[in-house]
Amino acid sequence: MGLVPVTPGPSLVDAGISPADAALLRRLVPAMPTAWHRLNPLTKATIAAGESIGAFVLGGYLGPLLILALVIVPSAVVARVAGRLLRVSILVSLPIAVSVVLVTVFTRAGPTVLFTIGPFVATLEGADFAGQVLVRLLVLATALGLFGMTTEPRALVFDLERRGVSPRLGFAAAATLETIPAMAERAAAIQAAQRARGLDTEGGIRARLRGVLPLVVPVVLSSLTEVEERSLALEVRAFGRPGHRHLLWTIGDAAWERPVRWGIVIAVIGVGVARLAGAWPHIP
Amino acid sequence: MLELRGVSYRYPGYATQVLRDLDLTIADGEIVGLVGANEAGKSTLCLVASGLAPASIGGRLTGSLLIDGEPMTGRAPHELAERVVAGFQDPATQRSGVAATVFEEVALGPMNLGLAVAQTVGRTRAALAALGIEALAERHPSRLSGGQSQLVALASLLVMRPRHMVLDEPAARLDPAGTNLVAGAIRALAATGAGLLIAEHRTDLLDGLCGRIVVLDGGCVVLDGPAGEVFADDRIEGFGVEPPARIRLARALAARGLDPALIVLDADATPVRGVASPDPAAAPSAPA
Amino acid sequence: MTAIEIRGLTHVYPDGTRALDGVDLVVPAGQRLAIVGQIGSGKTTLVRHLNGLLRPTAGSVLLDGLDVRSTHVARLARQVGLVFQDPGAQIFSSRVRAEVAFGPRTIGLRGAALEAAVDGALEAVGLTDADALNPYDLGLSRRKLLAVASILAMRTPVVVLDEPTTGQDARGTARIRRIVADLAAEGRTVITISHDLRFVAEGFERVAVMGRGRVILDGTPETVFAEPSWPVLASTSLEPPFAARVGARLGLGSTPTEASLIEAIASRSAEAGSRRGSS
Amino acid sequence: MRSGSWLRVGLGVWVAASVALAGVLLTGSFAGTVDAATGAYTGVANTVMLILAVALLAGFVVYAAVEWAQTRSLHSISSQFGTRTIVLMPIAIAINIVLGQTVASALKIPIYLDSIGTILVGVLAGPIAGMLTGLLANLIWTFVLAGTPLGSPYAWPFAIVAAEIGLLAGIFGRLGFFRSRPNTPMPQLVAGTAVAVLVLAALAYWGILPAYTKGVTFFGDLSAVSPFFQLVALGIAVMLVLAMVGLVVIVLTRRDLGVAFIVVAGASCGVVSALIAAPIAAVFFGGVTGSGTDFMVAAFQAAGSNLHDAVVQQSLISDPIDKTITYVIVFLLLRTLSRRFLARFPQGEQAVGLVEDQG
Repeated sequence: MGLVPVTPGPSLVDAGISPADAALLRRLVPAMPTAWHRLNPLTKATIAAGESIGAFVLGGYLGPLLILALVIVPSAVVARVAGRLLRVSILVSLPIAVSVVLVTVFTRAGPTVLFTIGPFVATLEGADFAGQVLVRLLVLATALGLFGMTTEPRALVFDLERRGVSPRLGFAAAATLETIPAMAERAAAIQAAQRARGLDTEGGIRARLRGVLPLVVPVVLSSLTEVEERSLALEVRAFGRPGHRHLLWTIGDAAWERPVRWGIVIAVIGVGVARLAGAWPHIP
Repeated sequence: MLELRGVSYRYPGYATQVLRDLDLTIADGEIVGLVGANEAGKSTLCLVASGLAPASIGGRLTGSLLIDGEPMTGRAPHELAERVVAGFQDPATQRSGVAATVFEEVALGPMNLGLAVAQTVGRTRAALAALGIEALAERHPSRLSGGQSQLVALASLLVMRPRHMVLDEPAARLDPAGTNLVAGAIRALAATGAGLLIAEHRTDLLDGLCGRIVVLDGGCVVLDGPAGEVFADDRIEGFGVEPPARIRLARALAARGLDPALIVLDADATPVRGVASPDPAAAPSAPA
Repeated sequence: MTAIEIRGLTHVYPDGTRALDGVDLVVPAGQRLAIVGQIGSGKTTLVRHLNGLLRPTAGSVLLDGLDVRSTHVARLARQVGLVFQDPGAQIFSSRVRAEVAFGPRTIGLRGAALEAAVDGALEAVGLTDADALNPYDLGLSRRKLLAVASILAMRTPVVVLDEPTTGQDARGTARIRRIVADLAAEGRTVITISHDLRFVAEGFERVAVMGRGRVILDGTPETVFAEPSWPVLASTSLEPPFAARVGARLGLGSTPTEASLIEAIASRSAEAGSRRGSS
Repeated sequence: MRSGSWLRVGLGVWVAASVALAGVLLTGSFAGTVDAATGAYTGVANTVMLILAVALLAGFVVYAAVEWAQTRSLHSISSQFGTRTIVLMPIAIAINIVLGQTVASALKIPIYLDSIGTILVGVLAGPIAGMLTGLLANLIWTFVLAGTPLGSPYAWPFAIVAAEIGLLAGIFGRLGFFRSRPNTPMPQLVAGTAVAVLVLAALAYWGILPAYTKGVTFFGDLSAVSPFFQLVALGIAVMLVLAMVGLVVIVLTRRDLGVAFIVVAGASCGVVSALIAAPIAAVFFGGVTGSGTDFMVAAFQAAGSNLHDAVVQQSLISDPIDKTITYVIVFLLLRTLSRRFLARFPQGEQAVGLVEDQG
């Protein structure tokens, strides 16, 4: 499905723009090396959401594995990120996978016993349930990982804005990218400042409890100061003006992508309702 | 023309008036320096003169802000954006945080105004050229020096084509290299014909750049006149304002009974060699 | 009192940047030292080694002969007080007085001694009558003075001030100059990082110029700001103080402060006057 | 409100009610009985709570859609979102992610503390802003941060829980639960604390304990319940009593009745969040979150609860603690804030009770 050719590049209104400016605007568009990258961000988001919800709705092994084999892997190959995607997805889902195995295999009541270690009894039903959850987690991690690696968040935000989502919500989403690393730096700097005033952060629980407010309060207070200054700087640049904005660049949306998006949504809801109503055949 | 008539202001949630019955006029293209001790009301005056107080911050304003004779009361901040803009100290918080290139950062204002792409691109190019930072167009806004970031912030204001710009200590957090960059940029802004109100402690930066200096104390304008006169006025030290180096040195020389003309500085406050060298022949008749 | 010895100090950050590259610096107790240099020359990294916030990659830092690495950070805070550049990084109390009391209370002061330390610090920075206010109702300049007070109250033998004069008006800078003088008078070591070279020339007896992680020039303001040193200053994008430039232009030798400049002119004129009188 | 808005609100409420009814009928939750075979307690409470949350969201979406149809804009919603609130959102989300992890790792106890920012937005900017920030926070944590080390592909299913947390915080903020009440006179202090303890006891008795004692009243016949659960119920009861005694001591020593209000608000938000989060965790992740609480789920399952109940039982312990601590932190934060900030947020002054004459 991901191999269909995509219309050429972003749509540029060439009315009254010099060739040099048009070239500059094209350079602003994030690099999109492969056909998969050039898909419209909303399409890639719908595919990622469809894959992950589909895996949960289908349940069992066959459904999620089919999604993985027939959709995610080929798309990752087309997008030339297959290797990195696998590594990152495994890394991200490892902690939760270990917990799943420990919790479900050993605690799920079931007749067939595989083996026992001390008080814990490993049952086949437990292993089966754990297996299903693991497969679902893998689909979730790879689907979203593929989306993250092939889509610039700003491209998604601008695309949603073009479709009518208010630019202010788009701002809140896009601004998070720079805010989080800055917040991490600020928390580290504040912890250093408080340790410089004798605050002991490695001691017992009482010492650590005493360390919570001297860390949390400055982080929040300095963030609120930043909110104040950022708001004024944005207001001065007409941020508050309601109404449509002409964006410098947007990602093209091919004619066939809209039906594909709606198709995915309808398919997932269909299977979900069928499953709830019990009409869906039980596949392993 | 930007006018403040009989302006008093207090912040929301507070009873104390921070500005008290203050009048100030800034003609088109005029460069006015605003000086005064800390907490004399400089930042508040900048917020009121740019309309952000009360339009964005709230609080209580009596008197009125007029631009070209038109009262701005009740206007939303974005309606003021094409008339008067404000710049602040910290380059980091003046970045939108959503642009991946300097070009898109500067273009944010015109885009918010709803301009067509061609117009936005044209204005952005002009603003970058006016401040001489075309080379930074495709750099990431968060990976610049303090001085460069401040120039990008000033360009992001200039691109709104405002008739007046209010700058609250634009060079306060910069190192000497950054400060020089911003001082040069301010001269470039002045050349574009926009009226400038610049709040700054270091009077040396304002000396030679501003036609007029306004001194603020306790929320009132206590001195307002040509830069040469105000800086030479002995009362300004009482208002917590330190005169520029040339005046300090002249006074120190006079206090030692020496001729103040022994040190002559040219326009941009660099000492001129030779003229003041105390060569016995050329030395004026120093008092015995 | 505490003497500081820094031998061959090198520090490489996790991301590979070599912030310090073999710094040697001995600071006798009671000395007023200013560290100058462009952003990124390693100034802040260096001072963060004094109170153990950063550990050396190579070389050593000794406080009174005791290696900093062997002492716990919380205890080092009793010896080296560090005032950060951004006051927002520290303030968390809802009252000025409580903020100043945090440092001394953490290192164990209680009761009358604590109150005396707090009062003394508030007095030094001129915030005595503002002690019931919320720190964020003070302007940025007084918030910076509050951060200084919260370190002064800990009465540490070594006090480090990172860019104390940024955002201060004339009165604020004068007050900080007085604090530096008072601390030195009590025999405590005062180290500052500053871009304000006039404040450095007037308030400090020794200037260490840093460039790319090394001390590239070290001496009194007279030697460091004299014309022969200007190329070294330029290499770390520093401009000598205004008075030094005027003095050099008038061929009066090294005049780092305005007072020394006036003095030089006065003596030059007196000399000219006497020569004309005798000819 | 103008006639148009009555129509919107009416439609929104009607849709919410119908979705709730359909949800309950579909899952047959009201017939909640003790499962005869394993004696497990069919978690009536949590499925009802989840249905209510979904209904609320559906009602909100319909309200917005009708307003869009009427006025081609979402003014009544977007007007709540001044520039300041919009700028606060990414910072609140960053606070959730960064501060939550730093403090949790500093305290080294398995609590999440990842809703400090959302609660702050709710209290300062109002219920709808809080709800939307909660929703956006989790969606952004998954979609916008996908591919970055900070991103978490498992955050988005809990978006609805975060929305509920923001909404409740906004409501409690508007009702003044976050107000500090310094040196309240002694009689009021005692009365207030007594009421708080009673409310907490009721909340524990009807909200938390039923999940552990299999619907048997505390003083009733305990023999039918497996000894493990008796122990757990006893443990929780002791913990709750200790918490209440601690609360009384703190309130009396600090003479600030506000502490009582905030603990009640925090605990109730904790219970509601636990009930909503439990089914989601069970369905999507088999009750596993990868954090320390997984071992509790395992222990409950080992003691005979089915997956759903085990997750409910676990979250009814960890969520109330986590949310109460978060509410207390936000309460102490607001007490430190100067009016300079509070006055500039739509609900800032109201939340902390500083409403001065603006005139």
